[in-house]
Amino acid sequence: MTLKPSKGISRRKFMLLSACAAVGFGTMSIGKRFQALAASKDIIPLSDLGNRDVFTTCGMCVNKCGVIARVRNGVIEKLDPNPYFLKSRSMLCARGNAGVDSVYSPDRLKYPMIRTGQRGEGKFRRASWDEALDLVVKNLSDLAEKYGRAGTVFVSSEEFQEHFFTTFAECYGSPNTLRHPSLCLSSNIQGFGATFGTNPTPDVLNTDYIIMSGANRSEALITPDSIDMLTGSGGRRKLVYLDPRFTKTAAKADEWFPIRPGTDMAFILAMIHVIVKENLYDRKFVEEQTEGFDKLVPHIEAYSPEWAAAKCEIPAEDIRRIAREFAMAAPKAVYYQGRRSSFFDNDTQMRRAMAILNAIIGNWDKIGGMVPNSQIPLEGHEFVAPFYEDIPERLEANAATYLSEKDGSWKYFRDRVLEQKPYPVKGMMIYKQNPLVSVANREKTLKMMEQMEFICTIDITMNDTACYSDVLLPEATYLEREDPIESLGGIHPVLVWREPCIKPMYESRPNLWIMQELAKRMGDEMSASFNYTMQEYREHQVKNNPEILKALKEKGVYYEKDTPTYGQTIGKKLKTKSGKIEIFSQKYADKGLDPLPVYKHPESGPAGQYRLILGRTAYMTHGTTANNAFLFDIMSENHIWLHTSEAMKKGLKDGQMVKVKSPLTTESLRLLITEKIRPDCVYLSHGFGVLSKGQRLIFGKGGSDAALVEDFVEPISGNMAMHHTFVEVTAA
Amino acid sequence: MYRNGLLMSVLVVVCMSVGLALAADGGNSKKGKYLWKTNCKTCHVEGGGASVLSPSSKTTKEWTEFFDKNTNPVIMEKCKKFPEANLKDIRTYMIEHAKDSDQPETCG
Amino acid sequence: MKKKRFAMVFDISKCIDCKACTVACKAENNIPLVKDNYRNWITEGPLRGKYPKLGQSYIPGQCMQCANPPCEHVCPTSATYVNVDGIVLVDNKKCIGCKYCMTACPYDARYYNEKTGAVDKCTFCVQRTSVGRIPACVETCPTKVRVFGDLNDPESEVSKLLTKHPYRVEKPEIGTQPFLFYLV
Amino acid sequence: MTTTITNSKNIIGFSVLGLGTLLGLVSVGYVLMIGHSNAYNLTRQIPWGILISTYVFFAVSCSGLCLVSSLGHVFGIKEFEAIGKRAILVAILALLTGFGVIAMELDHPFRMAIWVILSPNPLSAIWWMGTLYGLYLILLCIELYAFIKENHRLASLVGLVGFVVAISACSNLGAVFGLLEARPFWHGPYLPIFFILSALVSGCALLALIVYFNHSLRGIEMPPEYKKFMITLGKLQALLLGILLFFIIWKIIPGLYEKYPGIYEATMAALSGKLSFNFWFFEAFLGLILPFILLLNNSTRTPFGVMLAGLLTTVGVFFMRYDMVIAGQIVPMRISDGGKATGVLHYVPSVAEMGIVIGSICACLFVYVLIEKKFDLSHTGHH
Repeated sequence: MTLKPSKGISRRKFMLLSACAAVGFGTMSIGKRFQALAASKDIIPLSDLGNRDVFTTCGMCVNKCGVIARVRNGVIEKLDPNPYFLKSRSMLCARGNAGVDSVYSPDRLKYPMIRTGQRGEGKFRRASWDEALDLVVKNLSDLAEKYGRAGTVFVSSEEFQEHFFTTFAECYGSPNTLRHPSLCLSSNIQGFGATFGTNPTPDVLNTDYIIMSGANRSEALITPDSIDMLTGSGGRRKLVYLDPRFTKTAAKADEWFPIRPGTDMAFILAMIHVIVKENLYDRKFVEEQTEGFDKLVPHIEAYSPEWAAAKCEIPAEDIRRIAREFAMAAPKAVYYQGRRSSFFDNDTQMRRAMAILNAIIGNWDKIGGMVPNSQIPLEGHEFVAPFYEDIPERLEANAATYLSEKDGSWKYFRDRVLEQKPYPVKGMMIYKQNPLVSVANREKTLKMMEQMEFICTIDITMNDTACYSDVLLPEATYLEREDPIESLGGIHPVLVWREPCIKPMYESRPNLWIMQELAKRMGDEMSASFNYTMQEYREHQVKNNPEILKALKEKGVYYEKDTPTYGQTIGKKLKTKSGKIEIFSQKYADKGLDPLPVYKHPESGPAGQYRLILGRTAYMTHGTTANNAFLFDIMSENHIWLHTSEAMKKGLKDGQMVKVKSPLTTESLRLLITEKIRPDCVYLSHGFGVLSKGQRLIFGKGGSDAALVEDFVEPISGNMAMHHTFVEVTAA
Repeated sequence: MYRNGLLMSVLVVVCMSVGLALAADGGNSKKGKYLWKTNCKTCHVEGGGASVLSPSSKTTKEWTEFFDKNTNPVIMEKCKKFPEANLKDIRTYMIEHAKDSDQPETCG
Repeated sequence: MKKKRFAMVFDISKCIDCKACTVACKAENNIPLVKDNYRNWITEGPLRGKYPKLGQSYIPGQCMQCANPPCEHVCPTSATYVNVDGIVLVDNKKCIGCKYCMTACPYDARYYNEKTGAVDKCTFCVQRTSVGRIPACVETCPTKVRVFGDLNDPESEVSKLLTKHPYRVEKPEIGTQPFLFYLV
Repeated sequence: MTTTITNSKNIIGFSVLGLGTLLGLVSVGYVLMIGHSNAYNLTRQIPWGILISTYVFFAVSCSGLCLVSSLGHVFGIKEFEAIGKRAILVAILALLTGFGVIAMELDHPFRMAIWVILSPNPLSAIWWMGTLYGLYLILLCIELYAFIKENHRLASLVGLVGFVVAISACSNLGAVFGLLEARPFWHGPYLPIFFILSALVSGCALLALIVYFNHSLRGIEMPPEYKKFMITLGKLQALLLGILLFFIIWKIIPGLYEKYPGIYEATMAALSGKLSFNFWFFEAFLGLILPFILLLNNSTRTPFGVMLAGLLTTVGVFFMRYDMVIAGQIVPMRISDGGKATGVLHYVPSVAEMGIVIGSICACLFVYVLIEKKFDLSHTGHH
């Protein structure tokens, strides 16, 4: 915050001005709010460049909420929620409010840098853009010559300008792009996709009965679900929550069960058992719109609530009751699939079970049910990637049953890099991903990076991955960039974009500029794919409806209707092979997979050890925000949670330093003794225990989950399975 | 319990997809994409003259039929300009990215 | 124009302890990011029950904007005063840093701001409310726990809420007459 | 022989006091350099620390000295007339030291000087505290002047006014704490009354020290009139300590009886918690019981015994002020750690705070001893 000029004086001038308030603003309709905003002169016209209010989109997490940036005297003073932005219900969370610090943080990457010391030592020298870009291109060309174009992996994560990065990868000719879904939700997408042909969105706002397992919506915020979870209509809403921890979602739930980790499928199969056996399913729907129900009936015979109770430690009578209540509430009932699903190695099948449970009560594409995502179509900007002969398949092709060709699988990919099979990968281009913090088994990631001949990172801060790179290219933050229009799908689809609030600080540049400059140096053919300005790009995106641009400029968001549309897929073929909801998956059977989910009990840990479970807080986004001054102010380290009874047995005291030892390594961090966790588990939140001294606030604080967690994998989707690690906890 | 059913369905599917699998085999999807983009797509967009078309416009089955059993003389005429191998590449690309392909959805 | 009596009503059943209000307040009011410096907070209520039957509430709070504010009474230089809208404010230039108001406040709502050299507290975002906007914490709150408005206006949302629902205030026995209301 | 001993004693004494004063000055410089929030261990929950309690110690001692000395020149008790001038001088020094300490506690002492006058708040006990002690300082100066000029009429007139102001000031200082309804341990009329009593105790203790050390410092035999005074003072102090003992007992019992939130936890902190060593050892044993025994017993109620009792009581009272100030704030105003057992808050003075406290005590003594060396105050002015 040192770089931010004081704003106290201009503020105080406003104090004590005579009031003419439009109170109750927060509860007004959108239209009324608009009038009120205009009347109160709350929004300063764009013409005044020094002082203006910019409608843009938050970039602190994946939700992309609407933001009004208040720019005063050329400084972004405050980010306020955009009241027009329906998806986030005109809110901004702690991270959204803290976004200003991503611009003004002293730990930003300010200039292009070239490594001078050993990798990871953190010694760099400032370089000119020309020098840095030339060096990157020289290395990319050399690598292509030495190892072929597949010898460089392009690592990235979702961001409005990520498209340019993957475009670059495609034009460069590498099949190896490695994205985040295999650390997050790919098993979820796979399980629901195999059943419905798509991963639908639960209509949380309108549902009467939600069951969430491990989806901690009060802390892992997803808009609008986190909000709608609490504001549901009618007062008949019931929330059943399964989690080994008493999270802040548990505190809001009607019922919380500390389920044994990895046994959710037992609970779900038993619910299906009850619903099928007691004829509570939607017979008409099942007959008309699903495939393979007849095979489900004998399949679930053995999965009685009594059987499940022994597995998941939820009493049989509760399972039975919840199953009945759930079916009674149908179709306004959802078994919420959550988002991050990198839990266990049977995760895809567990999500399949969830999908089947949803299917048999007929909540598909109905109000309060499971609704397939809609999308406002945008025209793609056409480019033609050059075609290179003899490009091999992805490095980890065929490792997982169903691999996304764009996303890949971190687990399998990294293993094959280390084996150098079937071919070596010696170059790494990284955009906005921080694998040293986000990928389980940090030691392996370090080894993978060590064997790279060249690593270039494009990011905004000196995170761990940047620290282990050879060339650093500073990107402009989301508040300094002009971004393409993005179509956010969902029940209520919208279009958003980003407008720059201030000019990029220091020598940071938007990713498009960086990619254009690299492409220019790579040659004419590549350069042709980037032959446009951002403005032209946007115009191409909306060439069928230029009105969109106007709406975005005025309100920062565009949507076609005020209310969602349900039932668009009813009577139409789904994207499955059969065109119906596939309870029995022929496609899986063909691949030798279980066509119906078969329960697999998770292994128990060695005596005296605890299962390490991971999770989030509402004030941190993965490994990216812990060093934010505002958020650090709220949470300055992570603790290892241990149940009171276990701590008592071990004679450990609250707040003391403990050693957490996994088969991989030992991390030291502070102990939090609590009733809010199963006695056989410990919990650790994500994003601390960093290696880079360039993150000055959090360096030396807390412990790293990535270092502790073993890299098990879910073989159907290639998703990481991060809850198979057992740890010892001893006094430090 | 379902083992018989499984066996049966495996057999059925294997029989059904033998031809398909053989036909899809051998094409280079990446080359197909390049060829599709450079030769076909320019017209198969809005205002391009031809019907708007992308791989996800049709299911695997529909694409297979489109390429293998097409009797539409206009399309046959257009396709003739490609050598057999290239057509196979395009076919592979379209089928691998069909509406109901095994390609999972992605995030972000 | 009629005098206002600004108040805030909390529906704590909706509070998920996400700390959006705290960060919004710090950003809006330029509060130095040092420990102990905050105008509003969310406390975790006591954990009810024993594992595995547990319950917990999260209770947001800030200056209660008392009608009978002890902080105002004790200030030797009248640096703390109440404005026309019923908001308790501090005139920074008059604050001598004796911290008497901090010991007098039953809600721990005040802290000493080294940057301004004065005791600081929630002002209901007077720079916003005086031009018709709502406080930053209210505007940003994801689950809309907070409702802000004028109690002198019977049509305001806060007035309606308080006529419709039972509510409580913090430490009523002290006689501070807080204007932050918690629905029960 | 005696002279050299006295001289070397003097040198050691002056060096210790000088070093202490220097420590205080260094601490002050350090605080001015790095700012209050970095130098002091104060938090938003415990905003008042050892500087406030030390100020209270000095201010109440000042009041006490005058109250006790007024027994002589206001109420005409003969034995007490001998110490009037010294008492006034020490009172002035104590008050100035107290002001110095509180100036270090305030972030803006100069702002105070302006706004206390331009924007007064007569509802504020601290405003009254400033006003009364300010007025009191002026009265003390006039009184000292009257003594020096041997204007007895003026001295006893100002003494009478001073007596009223001294009681007002010190009981008002109690009210600074007692008026806070937010702090149940302080709240109520107890502290103002308690402050009057404890002022008397402090005053007696300090007078005993002053009289004794004046003679021993100079290496002269104590004249009989002073001996007599010391014994009378001892008896008076015994009475006061006996009453004080019951004041303290009656503060504790209601604190435990109904377990009233805020009072109970604070009382327990004193009895068995974080402040218990301070309370039992310094306050109760050193400050109260031991001196009480010394003074009750005829064989120990000698000038030395009375001095020793005074020394112990002074130390005890210093801790009593500290414990009172901290105990009132030690119970958090809101529960902030969720499910966990809520404890009392934690405060330990920082090195800078201790430095200022030690420095202030040393500086006060240093100046006093210096004045005693330069001017002859033993002349009592009565014929």
